[in-house]
Amino acid sequence: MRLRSFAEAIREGLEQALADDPRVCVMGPGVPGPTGIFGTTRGLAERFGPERVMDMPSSEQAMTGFALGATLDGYRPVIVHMRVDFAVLAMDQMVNQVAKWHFMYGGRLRAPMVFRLIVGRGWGQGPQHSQSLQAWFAHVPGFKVAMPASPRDAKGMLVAAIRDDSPVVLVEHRWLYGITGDVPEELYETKLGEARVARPGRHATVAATSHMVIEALRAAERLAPLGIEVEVVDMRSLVPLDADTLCASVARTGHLVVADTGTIAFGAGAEIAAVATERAFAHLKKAPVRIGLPHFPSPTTPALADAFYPRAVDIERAVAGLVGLDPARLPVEEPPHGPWRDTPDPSFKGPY
Amino acid sequence: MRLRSFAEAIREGLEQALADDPRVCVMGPGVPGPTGIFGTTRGLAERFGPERVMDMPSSEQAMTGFALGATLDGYRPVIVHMRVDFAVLAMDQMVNQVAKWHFMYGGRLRAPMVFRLIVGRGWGQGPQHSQSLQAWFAHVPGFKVAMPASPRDAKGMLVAAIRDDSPVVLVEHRWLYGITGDVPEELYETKLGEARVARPGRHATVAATSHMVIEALRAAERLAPLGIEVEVVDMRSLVPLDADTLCASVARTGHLVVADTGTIAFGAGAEIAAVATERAFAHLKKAPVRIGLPHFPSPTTPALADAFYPRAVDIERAVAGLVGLDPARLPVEEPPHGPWRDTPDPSFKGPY
Amino acid sequence: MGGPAPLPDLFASMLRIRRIEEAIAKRYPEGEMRCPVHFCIGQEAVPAAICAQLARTDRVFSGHRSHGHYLAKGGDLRAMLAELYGRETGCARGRGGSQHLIDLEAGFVASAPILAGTIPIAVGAALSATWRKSGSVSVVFFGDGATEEGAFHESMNFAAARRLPVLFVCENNAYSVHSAMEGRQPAGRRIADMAKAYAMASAHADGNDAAAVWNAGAIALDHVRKGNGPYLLEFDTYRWLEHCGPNPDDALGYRTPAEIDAWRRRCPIEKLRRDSVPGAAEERALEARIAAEIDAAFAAARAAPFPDPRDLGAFVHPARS
Amino acid sequence: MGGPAPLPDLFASMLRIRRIEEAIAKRYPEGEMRCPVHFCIGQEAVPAAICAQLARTDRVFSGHRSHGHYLAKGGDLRAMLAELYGRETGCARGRGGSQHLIDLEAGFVASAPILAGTIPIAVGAALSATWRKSGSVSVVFFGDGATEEGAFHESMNFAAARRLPVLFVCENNAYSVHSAMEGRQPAGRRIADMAKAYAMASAHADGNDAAAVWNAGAIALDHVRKGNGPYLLEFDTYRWLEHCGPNPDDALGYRTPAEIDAWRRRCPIEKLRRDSVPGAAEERALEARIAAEIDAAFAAARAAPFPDPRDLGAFVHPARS
Ligand SMILES: Cc1ncc(C[n+]2csc(CCOP(=O)(O)OP(=O)(O)O)c2C)c(N)n1
Ligand SMILES: Cc1ncc(C[n+]2csc(CCOP(=O)(O)OP(=O)(O)O)c2C)c(N)n1
Ligand SMILES: [Mg+2]
Ligand SMILES: [Mg+2]
Repeated sequence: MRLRSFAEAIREGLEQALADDPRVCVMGPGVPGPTGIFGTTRGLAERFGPERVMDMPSSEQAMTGFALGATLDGYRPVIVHMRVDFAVLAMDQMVNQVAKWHFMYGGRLRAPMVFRLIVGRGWGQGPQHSQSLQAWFAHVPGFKVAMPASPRDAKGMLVAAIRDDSPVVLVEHRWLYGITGDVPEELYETKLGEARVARPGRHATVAATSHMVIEALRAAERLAPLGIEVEVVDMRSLVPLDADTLCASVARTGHLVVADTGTIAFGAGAEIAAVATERAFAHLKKAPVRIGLPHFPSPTTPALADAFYPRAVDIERAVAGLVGLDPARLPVEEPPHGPWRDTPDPSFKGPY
Repeated sequence: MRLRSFAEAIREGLEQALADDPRVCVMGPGVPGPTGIFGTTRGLAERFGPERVMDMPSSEQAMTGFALGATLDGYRPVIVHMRVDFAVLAMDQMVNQVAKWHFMYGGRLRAPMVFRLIVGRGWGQGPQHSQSLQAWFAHVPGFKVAMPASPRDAKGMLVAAIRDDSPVVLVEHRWLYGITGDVPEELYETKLGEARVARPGRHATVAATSHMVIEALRAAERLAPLGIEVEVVDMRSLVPLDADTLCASVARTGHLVVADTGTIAFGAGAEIAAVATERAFAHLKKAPVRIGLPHFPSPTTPALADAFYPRAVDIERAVAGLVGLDPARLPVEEPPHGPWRDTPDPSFKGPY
Repeated sequence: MGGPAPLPDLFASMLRIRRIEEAIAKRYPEGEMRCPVHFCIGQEAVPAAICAQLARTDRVFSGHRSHGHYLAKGGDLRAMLAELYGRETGCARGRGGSQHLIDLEAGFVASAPILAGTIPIAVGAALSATWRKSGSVSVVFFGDGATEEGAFHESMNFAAARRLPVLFVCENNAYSVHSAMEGRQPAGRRIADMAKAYAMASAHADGNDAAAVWNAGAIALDHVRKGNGPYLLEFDTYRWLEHCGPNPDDALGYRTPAEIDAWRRRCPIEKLRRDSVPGAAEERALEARIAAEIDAAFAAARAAPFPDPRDLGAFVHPARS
Repeated sequence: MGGPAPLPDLFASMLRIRRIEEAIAKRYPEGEMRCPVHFCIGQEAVPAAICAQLARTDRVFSGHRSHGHYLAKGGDLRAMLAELYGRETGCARGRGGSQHLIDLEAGFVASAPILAGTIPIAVGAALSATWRKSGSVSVVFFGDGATEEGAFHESMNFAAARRLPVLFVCENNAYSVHSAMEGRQPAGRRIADMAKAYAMASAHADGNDAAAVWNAGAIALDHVRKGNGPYLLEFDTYRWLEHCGPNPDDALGYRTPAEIDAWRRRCPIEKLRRDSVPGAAEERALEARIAAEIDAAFAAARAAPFPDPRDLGAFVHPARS
């Protein structure tokens, strides 16, 4: 076991990719700065220089075009947005140009770019700093969309994204950054488009994305003593979507809960549920249940945020409903590690 | 019967709304121009003056903020984008500000705005002029999203949108503009959030949006002689989504085809299918089928565009699959009215 | 408005902002104000000397570093602190936090953290003010970083094209988070010069000299109020604390100790104190008044109720008016 | 490159563009070129006189009105016409149409109709050219309307901040579709002046005078090539036909007959002809050569195969290189 945090895994992946291929470069406001995007780019500018690890003005739209232009000389830029919300300013270049670049010039150009979008959450990130818009990018033809949930996948999928000739949107949830796991030392790829059975089970499938995988695993753990074996499928990638792994699991369990970090309505969970229904209808004993954010903007006050974000208990309740378990038998939720549930772990002490 | 085209209905709705309420104003590049946004704003500047029917620089992002700022003085701006694709440049203001405006200031502000987004199609509109991104807006909490498919609804929903205190995105498909129907003369509202059974039927439900309602009605017409009665539900509005009308229909027919003008993957159809599955699972005899655009950018050449856009035949095939009709028995598709199928009607002669 | 700078009033306003920010910084580590906070300590002269020249009906907009603008414009302190504490009595009912301050009574319309996000909105308010002939002026505060956003350019272009009553105020503290100007913006070019792209009037002044800010503001506001169109003001100033949060960040190394020191010596409040505005006794009384106000506001904020989780869905869609 | 304007060459280039555009306009109503087309008739001097000073390795970008830039940079005529005809032999294999021209061999990288969309991309290409030390210059053409987009500002700011080898070329034809300048941009301000916001060099010249364009371009390119940073050129010119499509639109009334007339008299090709560049015999030979080339290219385009509908999903995701 080589324990590394999710943030360290990203940093290591970036560092090795930069060392491995001189065409790789990383850019964004604050990328070479002293705090290094929550540590994920720390020290890289010192090693690779300010051209390959490049600061940028706050010009999200044009920055995207700058990176796209650099692909003409063979570069493979990684753009970092500290919050998904800032990428919203870059939608024209991302969606109208980058995603269609290869197609609209009949294959004569390519846009081998990576967009690292960080989902903010907690400590009052509020309406403009905590959107989780993966469904948007997945909806746009031309992008691949990856959502690693473990340190190993964070590194492997980042490397795979960098080496992919399609533009890849990598959605990184801020609450995963402190989570640790085994991370191989060498440079490796985790193939994009393959889901992973994170925990096998027989009674219900929970197909989860990003940080909701953590919550799903918690729920599975807590349901196990009740004799309910939940299979957790870490979707890992929205585009390509691994319908085979998803549907094979549903075929085994007959039940599906989809848990996504974004807004439920018109969200990634709708696609996952629709695909499972289309492909495994005969196996479904009940309708799939979706878990995610209600159709409201993110509130800032923890008094509302705690009610806004779904957690393991919500998954437990959904599974109970599907398998016919009396919800009264569900274990009581663990108390928060602080006064509120708006921090990922007890070590977290204030503003990002 | 007072026959008016879809475009005339919009124009009439705008004119009456402007006359009815001095706080209403319309803005966008070309809005007061001689061609008046495909006729939908023609003559309005002459009647109401250049302040209330206002030209704008090509600054989609800031223009949205200008309109939002004007709401502080009680104005109710209607913004017009000649193509959905241009609104992509305004996503920051639309999504980060307008949609959240009421919420993030604790209800102290409102953004009573309308966004008229026109979906381009045909005659080589191509990758950057034919996106149909309603799923994006529907995904963002705070917006209402309406997609009228008939002249009557175009006028009524536009008026309802203008009078609504939420920001409303009105998606207008360019291929509907020439379609005619009965349009009442007076100023009236068509309530947002109510689907409409456009044609009753017993054997399968086709839930369609915007121009796909026309294709669905065509399919229903052509299936009727085979004894297959298709119920066409014109969804009309994505947010609020009328799950009751949708599910009541599915409960009657046991079969659902969802036909949307956008990309299937992570699109509006996924939500409609997911909601129907959640609420009417017991009634569904087979999995819902989704029809829409493949996960590719829009090609320009008609040789590919004709294969890219689904039509009545595709709906017919889907219904046949659900009700167990041998597809060989389906009627042959009518020939196109020109060399290709890339124009809405024979009168159409070249560039928009 | 107009006339020589009312230095004692500006001093009082600046000192009040400083003491409020210090009080927030002191209590922030208690972990009860659970939202990102961007302090304006060291930058108090600009908000004070500009907002003092505004009528209640003039409308102010700001970005992430907005406490000073809110307070100087007359925003309610209790409502602001309650907002930071996430309470239902907060100015945005807890939904927005420090980055979404609002006090419509005071003419402080909105702050929002998306860079340059409120700039076009301020321009729109100026546009409708001309429709209404209300005489109201829009003032929007933003940092040097925000000028890199396209929306700023689009806003200036339109405001100039329509000669709208907007005052653009850039607080140039030379950093965008930890990034110095170099590489972000052209060397040797003042932000005030960006106005030339739109044939717009502009000026640059020392943002830590309240009198200089006042004078530049007076000229600019006179220009704007007379219908001569928008105006861009650039003020040099310096942020003392970390970009976000209550601590100094000298240790991070992106700013040299010499630079930090030099700017601390250019404290805008010290400057007025050195100029004997006001006398020591007056200042003591002022301090006491401010302290009492702050204590009461904190007590009220901390005693106020949190929003009810059952109201999570409130204010998403307004009821029809 | 450099030196006095090679007027006969420019005349030939301009005449060729004009004749090609006329041929497209003539055949357009046949309904076989099924995509929006923005003609540059009347505006040929700028593409011709700028592109003539570029090396093959210099990279050109354009917007919706791009035929002239593509042709002047040496883009393949057959591939362009095949693209308009939606054929597999088109420069973008029919996927893009008139608005997505490309010829990498000729250094014409890309045109795209989203306003200002290719401007940051051109800047990015200049950035990587400096990394590669390739000496390649980026040239991006756009209209007056495109300068209203924020991306243009963000691009100029960055190009100036990093002193990148980019030539920004604005073809100011005074209209954005049917909208005149008034209300869109500040009165009495030249677009060339926008460069002042970034301490960037700029110039303005008559865009219908090929020699003037050449001279302004020579100075600008010299500046850019010497590593002095970006340069903004503004050229006044005029579009003869409707915004999109092959017909005049005089009847729409947004441009006065007097204005249209005056500009038609300022035809850039007529001007060179009046200056006796070239002689009549030479011109007849030139016309014949161009006509033959055009005929052959149309014949080839119309004979070429359409893309196979089974390839609808090609080029969405590239195979790994
Ligand atoms: C669109 C957008 N991009 C990035 C950010 C992250 N961000 C927050 S504050 C800031 C720096 C702003 O610098 P400046 O405008 O100079 O204001 P200052 O913090 O110096 O007062 C950045 C980049 C943001 N809030 N919004
Ligand atoms: C982002 C965006 N907004 C709007 C349009 C619609 N549009 C196409 S061309 C055009 C006018 C452009 O004017 P200008 O840049 O001056 O170029 P010209 O057509 O005069 O050559 C507009 C508004 C667009 N293509 N892209
Ligand atoms: Mg700053
Ligand atoms: Mg123009």
